[in-house]
Amino acid sequence: MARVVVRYFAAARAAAGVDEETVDADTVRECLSMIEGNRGPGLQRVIRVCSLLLDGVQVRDLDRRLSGTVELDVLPPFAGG
Amino acid sequence: MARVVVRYFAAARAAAGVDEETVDADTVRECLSMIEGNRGPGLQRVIRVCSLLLDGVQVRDLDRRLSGTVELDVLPPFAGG
Amino acid sequence: MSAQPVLHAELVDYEINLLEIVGRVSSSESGAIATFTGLVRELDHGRRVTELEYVAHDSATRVIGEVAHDIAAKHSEVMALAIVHRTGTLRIGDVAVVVAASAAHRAAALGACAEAVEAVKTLLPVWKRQVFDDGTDEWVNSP
Amino acid sequence: MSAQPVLHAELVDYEINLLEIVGRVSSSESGAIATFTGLVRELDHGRRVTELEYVAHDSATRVIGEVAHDIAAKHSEVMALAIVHRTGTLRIGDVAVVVAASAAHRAAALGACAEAVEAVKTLLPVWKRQVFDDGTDEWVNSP
Repeated sequence: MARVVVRYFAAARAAAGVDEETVDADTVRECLSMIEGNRGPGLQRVIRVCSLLLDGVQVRDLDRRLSGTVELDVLPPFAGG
Repeated sequence: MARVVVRYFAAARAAAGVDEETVDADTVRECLSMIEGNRGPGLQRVIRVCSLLLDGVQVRDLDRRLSGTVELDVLPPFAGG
Repeated sequence: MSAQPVLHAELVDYEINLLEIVGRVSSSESGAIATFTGLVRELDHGRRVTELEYVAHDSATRVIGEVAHDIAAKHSEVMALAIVHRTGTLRIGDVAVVVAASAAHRAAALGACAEAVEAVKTLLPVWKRQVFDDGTDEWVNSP
Repeated sequence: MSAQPVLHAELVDYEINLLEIVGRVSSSESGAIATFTGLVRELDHGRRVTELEYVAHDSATRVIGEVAHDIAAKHSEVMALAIVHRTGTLRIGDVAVVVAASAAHRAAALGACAEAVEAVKTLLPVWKRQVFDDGTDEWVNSP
């Protein structure tokens, strides 16, 4: 079990209605299902197209077991330039 | 027989040593052989890579018969930009 | 080009000055300078934009530097490459991004500039919120 | 883009100002401006250049206009295209040519700019004489 600090950006922040929240979860997959449950279908729709950074590194395995305190950044599609 | 006003530009002018000259010739080919004879191998070497404008239009047929007074521009390879 | 390229990559929260950035990539050996300027347009898909906000992730400063480094490394003839992206609130006509690349000859400058623009669009963790004249807003590229 | 593109093409015998040309292609609808600046370099094939002369054929003014027209016609999304080429005597660092293209989006601006640079090089009846620090000179591209 890890303590996951979820940070929302841009459209994900707008959909979540908060800048960040903290949840307890064993995996990123579990964390996502919890925050989507908490925040509803608006966030779910955005998260589907987001990339995720776990402590700054792109998440590839949603099922890797987490421990301690980690930071999960939810990044919507970029739109620079 | 036409009166051909030959105008030299850039490297062709440098090789000819004059800005322009007038020769009597029946065709562009004959005109070129006359001016190369007059001006020597330096001009001959440059003319080989030049494009030619007859009264402002690209010369395609060196053997077309000329008449009246025409202007032949000798344009070395462009080097703009 | 054996000398190290001059790189300048940053996010700024103030007006971007094209000439200043051109100055950064100029030298007596640069025969070609290519630039790209991205500006805030008044209309987006027919809707009138009144204001635009760019927000960057914490990693954007690192990423913009990596983009500049990678493009310059790929185009070894590039002498200098600058990429500057604006953040914060912008108005119509404001400059959102400038890319400038210099080289001895045109191909490297034009190629590096175009590729850097593309890389900024796809790799830079920056988001854009458009505010329309009817008061609504949207995060561009997001559902 | 159904509106006619704004075209500006000329040969000038005075200093070219990049910002002024960028201004000519800017509008509230241009989201992307690509520019190319060609400059006089100090070294050419290792030889030190002290001065450079551009000479244009009488037809160059017509041709530079045709080039601008043709490139804008090909890239129908281009909103404005400017091509300005210098003639006369230039020094190191002086601007020889500027191309600027604007469009709503980046691809048309970058594409039209790069193609116009290429077209200027191949189609414009202009010649360049380089004077070297040993007093010799050469017409570039000629035997």
